[in-house]
Amino acid sequence: MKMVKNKFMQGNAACVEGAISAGLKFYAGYPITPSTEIAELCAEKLPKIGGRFIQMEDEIASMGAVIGASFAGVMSMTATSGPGFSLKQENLGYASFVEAPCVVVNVMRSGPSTGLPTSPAQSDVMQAKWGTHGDHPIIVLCPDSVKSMYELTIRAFELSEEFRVPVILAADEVIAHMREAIEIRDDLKPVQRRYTTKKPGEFKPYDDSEGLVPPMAKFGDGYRFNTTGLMHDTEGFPTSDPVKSQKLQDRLRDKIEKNLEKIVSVKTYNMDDAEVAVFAYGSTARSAMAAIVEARSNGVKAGLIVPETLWPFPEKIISMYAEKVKAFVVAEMNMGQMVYEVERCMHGKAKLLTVFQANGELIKPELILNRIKEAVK
Amino acid sequence: MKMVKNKFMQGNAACVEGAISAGLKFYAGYPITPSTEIAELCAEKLPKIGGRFIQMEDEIASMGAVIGASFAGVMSMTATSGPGFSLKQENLGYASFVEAPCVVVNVMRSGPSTGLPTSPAQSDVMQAKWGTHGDHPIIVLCPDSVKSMYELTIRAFELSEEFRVPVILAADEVIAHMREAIEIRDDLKPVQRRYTTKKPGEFKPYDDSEGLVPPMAKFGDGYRFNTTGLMHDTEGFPTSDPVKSQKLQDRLRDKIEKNLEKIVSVKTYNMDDAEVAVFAYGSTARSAMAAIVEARSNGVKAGLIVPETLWPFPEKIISMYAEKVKAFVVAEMNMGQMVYEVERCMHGKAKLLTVFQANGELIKPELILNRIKEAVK
Amino acid sequence: MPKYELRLSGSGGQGLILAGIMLGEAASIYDNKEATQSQSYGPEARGGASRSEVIISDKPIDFPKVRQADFMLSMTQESYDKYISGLREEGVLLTDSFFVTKVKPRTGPVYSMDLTKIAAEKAGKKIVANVVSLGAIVALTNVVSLEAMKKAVLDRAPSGTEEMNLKALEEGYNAALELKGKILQEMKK
Amino acid sequence: MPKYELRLSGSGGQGLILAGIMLGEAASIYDNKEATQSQSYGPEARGGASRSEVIISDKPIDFPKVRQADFMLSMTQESYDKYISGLREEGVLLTDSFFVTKVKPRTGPVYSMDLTKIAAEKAGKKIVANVVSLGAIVALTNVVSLEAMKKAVLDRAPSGTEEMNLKALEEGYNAALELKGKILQEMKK
Amino acid sequence: MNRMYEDYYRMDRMPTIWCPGCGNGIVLNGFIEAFKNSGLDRKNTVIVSGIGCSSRSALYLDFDTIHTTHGRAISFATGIKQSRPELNVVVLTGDGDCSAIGGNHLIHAARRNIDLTVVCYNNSTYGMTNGQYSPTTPTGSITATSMYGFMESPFDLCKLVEAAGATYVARTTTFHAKMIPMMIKNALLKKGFSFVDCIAQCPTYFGRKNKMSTPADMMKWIRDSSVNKKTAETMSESELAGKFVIGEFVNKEKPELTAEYTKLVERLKLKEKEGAAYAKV
Amino acid sequence: MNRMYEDYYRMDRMPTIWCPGCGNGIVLNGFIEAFKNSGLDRKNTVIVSGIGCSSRSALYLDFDTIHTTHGRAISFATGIKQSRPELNVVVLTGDGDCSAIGGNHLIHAARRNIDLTVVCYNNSTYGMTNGQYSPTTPTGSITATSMYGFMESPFDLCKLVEAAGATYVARTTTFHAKMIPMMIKNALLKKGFSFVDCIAQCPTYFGRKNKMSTPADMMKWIRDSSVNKKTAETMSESELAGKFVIGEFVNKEKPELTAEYTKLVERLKLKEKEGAAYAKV
Amino acid sequence: MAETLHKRKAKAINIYRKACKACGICIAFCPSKSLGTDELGYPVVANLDTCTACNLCVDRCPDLAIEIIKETDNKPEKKGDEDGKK
Amino acid sequence: MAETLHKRKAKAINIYRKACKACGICIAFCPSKSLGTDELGYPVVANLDTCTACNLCVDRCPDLAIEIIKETDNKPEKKGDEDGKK
Ligand SMILES: Cc1ncc(C[n+]2csc(CCOP(=O)(O)OP(=O)(O)O)c2C)c(N)n1
Ligand SMILES: Cc1ncc(C[n+]2csc(CCOP(=O)(O)OP(=O)(O)O)c2C)c(N)n1
Ligand code: SF4
Ligand code: SF4
Ligand code: SF4
Ligand code: SF4
Ligand code: SF4
Ligand code: SF4
Ligand SMILES: [Mg+2]
Ligand SMILES: [Mg+2]
Repeated sequence: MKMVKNKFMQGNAACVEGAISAGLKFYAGYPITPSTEIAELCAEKLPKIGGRFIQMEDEIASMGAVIGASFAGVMSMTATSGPGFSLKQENLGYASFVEAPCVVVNVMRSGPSTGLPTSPAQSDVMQAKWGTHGDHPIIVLCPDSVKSMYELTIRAFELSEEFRVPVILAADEVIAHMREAIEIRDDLKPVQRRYTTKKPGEFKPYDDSEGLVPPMAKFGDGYRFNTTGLMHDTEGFPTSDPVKSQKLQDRLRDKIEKNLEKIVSVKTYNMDDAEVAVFAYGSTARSAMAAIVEARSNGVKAGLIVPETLWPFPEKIISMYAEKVKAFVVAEMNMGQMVYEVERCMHGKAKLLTVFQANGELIKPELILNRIKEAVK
Repeated sequence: MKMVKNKFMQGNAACVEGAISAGLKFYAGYPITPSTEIAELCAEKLPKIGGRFIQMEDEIASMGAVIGASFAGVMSMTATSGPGFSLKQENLGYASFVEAPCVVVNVMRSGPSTGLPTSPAQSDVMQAKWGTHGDHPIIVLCPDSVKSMYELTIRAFELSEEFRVPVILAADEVIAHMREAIEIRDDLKPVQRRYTTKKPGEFKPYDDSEGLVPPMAKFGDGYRFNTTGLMHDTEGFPTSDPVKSQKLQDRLRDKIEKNLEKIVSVKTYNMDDAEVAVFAYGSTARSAMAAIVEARSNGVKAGLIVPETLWPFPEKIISMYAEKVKAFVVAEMNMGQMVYEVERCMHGKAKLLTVFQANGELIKPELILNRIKEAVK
Repeated sequence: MPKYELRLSGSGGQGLILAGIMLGEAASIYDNKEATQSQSYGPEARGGASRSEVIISDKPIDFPKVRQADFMLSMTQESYDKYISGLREEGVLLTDSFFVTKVKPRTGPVYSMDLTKIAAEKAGKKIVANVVSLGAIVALTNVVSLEAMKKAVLDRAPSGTEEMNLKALEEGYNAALELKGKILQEMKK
Repeated sequence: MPKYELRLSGSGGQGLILAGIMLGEAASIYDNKEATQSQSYGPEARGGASRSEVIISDKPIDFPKVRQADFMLSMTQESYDKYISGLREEGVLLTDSFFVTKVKPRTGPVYSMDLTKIAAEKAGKKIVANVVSLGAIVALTNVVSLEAMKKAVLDRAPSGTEEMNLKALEEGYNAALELKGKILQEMKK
Repeated sequence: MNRMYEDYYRMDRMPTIWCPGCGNGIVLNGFIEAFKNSGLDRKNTVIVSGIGCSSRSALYLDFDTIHTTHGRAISFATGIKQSRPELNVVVLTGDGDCSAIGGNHLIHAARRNIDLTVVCYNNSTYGMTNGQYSPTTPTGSITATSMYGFMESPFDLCKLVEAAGATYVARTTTFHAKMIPMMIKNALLKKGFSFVDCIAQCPTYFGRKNKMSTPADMMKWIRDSSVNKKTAETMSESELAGKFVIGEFVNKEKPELTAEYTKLVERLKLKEKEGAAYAKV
Repeated sequence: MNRMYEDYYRMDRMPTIWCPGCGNGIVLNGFIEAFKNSGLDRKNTVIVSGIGCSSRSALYLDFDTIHTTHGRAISFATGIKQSRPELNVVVLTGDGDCSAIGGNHLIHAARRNIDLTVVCYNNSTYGMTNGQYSPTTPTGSITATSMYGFMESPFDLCKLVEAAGATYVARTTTFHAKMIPMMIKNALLKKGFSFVDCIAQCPTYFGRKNKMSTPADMMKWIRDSSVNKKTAETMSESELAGKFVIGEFVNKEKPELTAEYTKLVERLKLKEKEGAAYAKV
Repeated sequence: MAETLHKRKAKAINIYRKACKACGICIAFCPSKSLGTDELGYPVVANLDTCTACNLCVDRCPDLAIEIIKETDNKPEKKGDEDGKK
Repeated sequence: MAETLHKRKAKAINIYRKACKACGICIAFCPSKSLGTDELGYPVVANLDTCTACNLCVDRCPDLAIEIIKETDNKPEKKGDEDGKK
C-alpha cells in the first residue's frame, strides 16, 4: 500500500531520503560545505537501517571506498562539493571504466578553488562530464527543487544500476539548502542490481555478448573475477590489443548513446508556441520560470527548457527547438558552460543570448526577462 | 651571438631543454609514464644550473609545490600524465584563481583510469579546459613535433608569465617519446616576470586598475601580501561582495578573451583553396598531413588546420573556414572531444565528418583520407 | 493568497532558523500551501546577524529567495540594521522592543513588542521567544492559520515542552492581535 | 631519397634502441636529412622483444611511425617472429644468424650475418654487436653515409671505447658489403 | 584590542571570524610571541596555511601569507622552501587540514626533514564545516558525524611525526598558554622539520556536543586531560587513553633537505668549473 | 611451474610480467602459502591492489581481485570491509603505492584499526616507472631521479604504522623467504589492521643502478642489511641507519572498527524494537 | 616611583570591549578571582587589589581584549571605552 | 620404503625451464652448491647428492620454477622438458 508522508525538508535531506528509498546501504564521504548535511544524515540514519557510514580521510579515499562497496554488492553513495569533486576525478574515471554503479552528489558552490564556500553556483557542470582524463561514460542529473532532489536521487541509483555507470547528481547550493514540502513514499522497492545468472567459471565481468551492459557478480559469491583500471578484455584482464581496446571504448560510449531515450529527460514549459526558448537548469530554472511567466504577461511568447539530464546532453531536443524558435536565452550561474552545448546543437539556426553570473548569488528573474525582451526586439 | 646546436632528441627531452631556456629553476613532480623522462632530466639538469628538483609524494603535492615556488618568484613546472593530471585538478584551479604563473605538462596516454599507460591518446583535451571545478582561465598548447615541443614549452612559460595563468602543455605519447632533430638556441633570454614597481603598502596583488593582468610581488621582498583561494578583492583578501566577486570573475575571463590575438596560434596548410578542411592536432596532425598530401595527389582539394592553442579555442578561424569549405574532417585520438568545439563554431555551415580512435594507436592516414574522400562525394 | 515573503532575523542563538522552518511547515504541511524556507550560511553566520527566509504562496514558488520582503522580524538591532533595506516600504515590521531600540520612520506598520519578555514572563523561558514571534506573525499577517501553526510548533517541540510552546504561541498571538487593534485604531484616528 | 623506414628488433639488452638513435642522428645531424626514431614502451618491453624504429627522408616526415618497413634487423628469433609481418615483401631483412635460425622464404633479400660473433671476435666485445649492425645497415641500405654514421657512433661512444666502436662499424660495413656483393652476384645468376 | 602584537596583526582584518572563546586566537598570539622572541626576520618569513577555521590565521598576520587549499599547505610550503631555502617557512594548520586530508604531506615533510615549522591547532574536530569527527577526535566523543559516539582511535600526531622522522616535536595546550611561545620558538629555530601540536578548544561544536557548555569548560577538560611527559612515562597505555601528553618529545639534529641540496648545487658547480679547467688544458 | 600453488594462481595469466629475479614472486608465493595455512575461506576473501609491478599480484591470484588506482588500494579495501565485514580483505601493495601516494590511506587505516591485511612489497623504488626514488629508498642510493645520491631519509614503515595504531606489524625480506608465510598468516588471522613489510629486490632498476648486477647480489645486500629485532634493540640509531630490522613489532588486541560498527547497528536495532514496544503501550 | 602602601601588583586591568567576545575564559581562570562579569557576560574588574598581575588572563585571551598594567609599568591606563584599535 | 646406502635427501631437483627466468637466485644461495648454471644462465643440477632438500631454492624462486622431490616423497620426478603448466 502506498504510504505518502508530507515532509518539509532541505534538499540535502531529501537526497538522503531518496537514496535510502532507492536502497542506499553504504556512504563514504569527507565533509564539505554545502553538502555536509548529506554526510551527517547518513551517519545518523544508515546504522538504523543496517547500513553503514564511514567518514574517510579525504575525498579520494571516499570515492575509492564507494567503488569498493559497489563491487561488494552494496549500494553506495558519496557527496561532496567543488574542491572535493575535483579530487574525486581520478577514481570517478576508474568507476566509469570498470563500470561500478554508484552515485556521486556534487552540491555546487561558487568556485574556482575555495571560492565562496557557502554560496551557490553551477560551475561544475562541464567538469561533471570532462573532469577525469580519458573518454568515459557518465550520467549527470540536475534537480531544480527539493522534490526533484528526492526524485532524481532515486533516478540516479536506477540509472547507475541499469547502465553500470557512476551517476552524478549536480545540485546547487540553493536547492541543497532550501526547504520545501515533499512527499516521501513508503512503497518504493529498492533498486535492484542485475546479477549474472552464469556459474563461476562461465562468468565474464565485461561480456559484451550479453548486450551493452553486462550483468555483474559481487565479491564473495565465488566468481573469482578480476577488475582493473587498465584497458581490459571481456574477462576483466589487461589487454593492449587495439581491437579489443576499441571495442571496449565503443561499448562504453554506446551503452549511453544508444539508450538516450531511456536516460535523457527534459522538462519544457510553454514551448509549444514559444518564440524565445530559455534554457536553464537547477535553481536558475526557478528564476527562468518567473521570467517566462512575466514575459508572457508582457506579451512575449517565451518558453522554458529545463534539462533534468545535463549529460548526456539533450542534443536532439535543442536542435529541434532551434529550428522552431527565434532565439535561445541560456541562463546559468557560471561564466558560460552548458551554453557551449546549446550553441553546438543549435547549428546556427537561431539567435543566442546569454545570462551568466558567477558572483555567489542566484540569478534574478529580471536579468533573464531583459534578455528575453532583447531577443524579440 | 646566436648559437644553434642541432640535437636529435625525444619530445620529453626537448621539453626540458625548452623549459631551461625559458628560465625553469624549479621542478616538482611524481613519476608517471609517459612523462617520466621530463622528471628524470630535470633531476639531472636543474642542480647543475643552480635550479632545484624535488620528487613529491604525489601529484597533488607536486602541484602545490609548483605554485608555492611560483609565489616565491621561481619559474616552476611539473609534468604528469592522465591519472596524475586528474589529481592535480584541485590545485590547478587554485593556481588559476590566484593567478600563479606555472607550466603543467600533461603527456597524454590512453585512458580513462590506468588505461594503456604506454600508448598515446589525446583524450585529456577537454579535461585540460574543464577539469577543475568552477570557472577559471587556462591556456592549453599542443605540440605536433619534437621541435614544437621545444618551442611550445618556451611559449608556455612566456604566456604563463604574461597572463599570470597556468599553461598546460598537452602533448601526446607519440610526440613525447619520439626523437627528431631540433635546433637548440643558446641566445634565448629567460622569460621575465612582470614585478610591481610599487612600494610595500601601496601594492595590491590583484589590482585591476593596472590592467587585466596585475603585476606581481614575490615572497621575501617585504610586500607582506596575501593570497587566497577564497573569492578575493584586489588586495588579495576574502570577500563575499557580489560586485567584487563578479569583477574578479570577469577580469579572469577577459585577460584571456581580450587577448586572443596574442595567445591563439593556428597553423594552416593548403587552406587557401581547400574544399575540405581537416582539423587535427598533436601527432594526429602528422597523420592528417600525410592524408591531405595524398588527397591532393588524388585531386581532392584538402587543407589542414592545426591548432597550437587548443584553449582558448580558435573559434574565429574555425567559423571563418566553415563559411569557405564544404566539409570539415575532425581527427582525434579519442572518442570525440575537440569536435564539440569545432561543431559549435561551424554553426551548421558545412558538413562535419570525424575520425575518432581510442585504442592506443596513432590514427593512420588512410582513415583520414577516406573521410576526406567521403566529404567530397 | 499571492506570494508572501517573510524574513526572520536576529542573532545566532535566538532560534529563528527553526522558527522559519516551523512557519514553512505550518504553511506547506498543514495549510496545504506552497512554502520555501532558506537561510544564511557561512562564516559570517557565526555570531553576527542570522536570518531565515520563508516564502508562502498558493501557487508553486518559482524564484525561491526573498527579494523585497512583505514582512520582517528583527530580534536584534544589528539584524535590523543589516536587513531593513530588504523590507518593502509598505511591508510589516515586527521587532523585539528590548533589543531593537533604533527604528527609522517608515510608511509600513511597525510593531514593536516585548517578545523575549513575553516568553520569559508568560511562557516561562526566554528561549521560546521565537515561538512567541510566530504567534505574533500569525496574528499580524495571517499567512498561516493559527491551527496550522500550532500543529507545526507541536511537531517540533521537544517532549515535555509542548505546553510551554503552545503557551508562547498563544501569548504572542494575543499580544499581537491586541497591538494590531490598537495601531489600526490609531491609524483610523 | 624518399621516405625509408627501418625497424631494428631484438631483445632488451642488445642496444638496439641506442642503435636506432645513432642511425637517426647520423641521418639528421650529419647527413642533413629528416629522421624520426621511436621505440616500444610498456611492461611488454621488459625482456621479450624490443624494437626501435627509424624513418629517414629528404622531406619532412609526416606520419612518424613505421608502417611497412623497408628494412628490418632481427637480432633474436622472437623479435623476428613478432615483427616480420611488418616488413614489406620486397624489403631488406638482416638477421643475426646465431640467434635467428628460422627464416621464412621471402621475395626481398635476406642477409644473415654473424653480427654478434663479428662484434666479439673482430671488435673485441659482444656488446658492440649493435654497432656492427649499423655498419651493415649502411652498407646494405645506403640510408646514411658511412661518414655520418661514424660521427654519430663516435658522439655516443663512451670515452675509451671509440676505437672499438669504429672497428665494429667498419667490420659490419665490410662484411655486409661483401655479402651483398655475393648475393647480388647470386641473384644475377 | 591591546597593542601587544598590533605590529604583527593586520589590524584592518580584525576582528577574527572566530567564535567567542575559540582556542585559535590563543595559539595565534602564542605564535606571534614566539616569532618576536625568535629573532627571525619577518621579511624572510612566509606563513602558509590550508583551509579551516585555524587556517584563517594566515589572513590576520602581517607577513607574506598564502592561504592555500585544504590539506595542502605543507606541499605549498615545501615548494617555497625548496625553491628559496633562505626563506623561513611556517605552516599554520588544523588537525583536519594536516592530519585528515593532509596527513600524507605531513609525514612526508617530516621524513624529508625539510626545514618547515608546522603548528597544528588541534581542536579534534572540523570546526569550519560545523564539527564532524577528525583524526584526533577522542574515542567516544559526540560529533556531527558520530552522534552515537566516535568508534575509531585518534592519532597521536606527535608520535606519528616522530616515527616519520621529524627533528623537533612538542605538544602543549591553550590552557598551558605560556608554553606555546616557548615551543614554537624552539620549532622556528630548529633547522629541520618541526611540529608543535597545540591542543585547542572548539567550544562551538566540539564543546557543545560534548557537554562542555562554555569555552572555559572545554579548557578545563583540556587541563584535566593533560599529562606531563614525565608523568606519562610512568603510566600504562590504557591509563594514557584519552590523555594529552604535554612536553617536548624530539629535539635532534639531522641533515636538512634544502641545505643538502644546496651542497649538491655547489658541488656540481665546482665540478663544472673543474671540467672547464680541464677543457682548457 | 611447479604445482605447489597452481590452485591459487590463475595459470592462464602466467608467466608474470616480472623481470627475472624480481622479488615480487617470492612475496606472492609466500602470501599463498600463508593463505593456505590460515584456514581462511577463499570464497570470502578479496584481494585488492593498487598500481605498480608489485600490485600486479592481484591479477595472478585466483580470488576475487580488484586492481585499483595508484595508491588507493587501501581506501577501496576500506569500502569493501566496512560495507561487508564478513569478507577477508587483503591489500597487496608496493612501497610507492602504499607509502608515497598512498601514505595517508595507510596511516588512516591503521588508526581506524579496520581489519585489513596489508602486505607491502618493499623494493625501495618505483619499479613500474623504471626506478625512481621512493619513500623507502635508503639515503645515498642512486635512482633514476637521484643520480647524485638520494638526499632524504626513508620511512621505517613499521614504525610509522605502529605509531598510527596498527595491531599487527612485522617485517621480513625475500632473503628470509621462510618467514614470509608465517608473518602473513599471523596478519591474516589478526582481527584488526595488520601490516607486513617485505623487503624485496628490484634487480632491474634499484639493483643495477646501485652496483648489484644480479638479483642474487641484491638479495645478498638485503641479507647483509638485515638485523634481527633482538639485535637491533642493542644498537644505536646511527648503527641502525640503512638497516632493515626484521621481526614482529606489534601484536596486540584493540576494538576493531567494523565489528564495533556492527555492534552499533545491533544496538540501534534493539532500541528500535524497544521503541516499538513502548509505542504499543 | 613612589612606593604604595598596599600590595597591589596591577595598576589597571584594561578590557577592550570592542575586541572582547565575552567568552569568559579570563574570568574562569583568574587565580585570584579579580574578574567578574557584567549582565551581558563581558568581563569587568571585580577586584583590582587581588590581581597578582600574573598575566594568565592576557595569555589565554583569544582576542587580545584584556591587558594588565603593572604597578611598575610606565604604560598609561586605558581611558574610558577607547578601543585600542588603530 | 627401502633404505638407501648414501645420505641423499633429494630424489630429484626438477627445474621447469619454461617457468624459469634464469635469475640465478637458486644457484647463488644453495647452501650445498648443488646447483650450477648452463651456458644460457639456466640452473642445472650440479650435484644431487649434496642437496640437503632444505627447500631454500624453492622458497626463494620467484617463479615456482624449481622443485625438490625428497627421497621420502611419493611424487614422481619430472620427466624431460615437461612444463608443469596446466
Ligand atoms: C578538498 C576539500 N575538502 C573539504 C573541504 C571542507 N573543509 C573545509 S575546512 C575543513 C576541516 C577543517 O578542519 P581543521 O583543519 O581541523 O580546522 P578547524 O576548522 O577545526 O580549525 C573541511 C573538511 C574543503 N575546503 N576542501
Ligand atoms: C596517479 C598516478 N600517479 C603515478 C602513476 C605512475 N606509477 C605507476 S606505478 C608507480 C610506482 C609504483 O611503485 P611501487 O608501488 O613501489 O611498485 P613497484 O613497481 O616498485 O612494485 C607509479 C609512480 C600512476 N599510475 N598513477
Ligand atoms: S567553529 Fe570552533 S574552531 Fe571554528 S571558530 Fe568557532 S570555535 Fe573556533
Ligand atoms: S622493474 Fe623491478 S619491481 Fe618491476 S618487475 Fe622488474 S625487477 Fe620487479
Ligand atoms: S593578571 Fe592574573 S590575577 Fe590579574 S586578572 Fe589576570 S589572571 Fe587574574
Ligand atoms: S578572555 Fe578575552 S575575549 Fe574572553 S571574555 Fe576575557 S577579555 Fe573578553
Ligand atoms: S633444496 Fe637446498 S640444498 Fe637442495 S638444491 Fe635447493 S637450496 Fe640447494
Ligand atoms: S630461482 Fe627460479 S627462476 Fe631463478 S634461476 Fe632458479 S629456478 Fe630459475
Ligand atoms: Mg580542527
Ligand atoms: Mg616499489
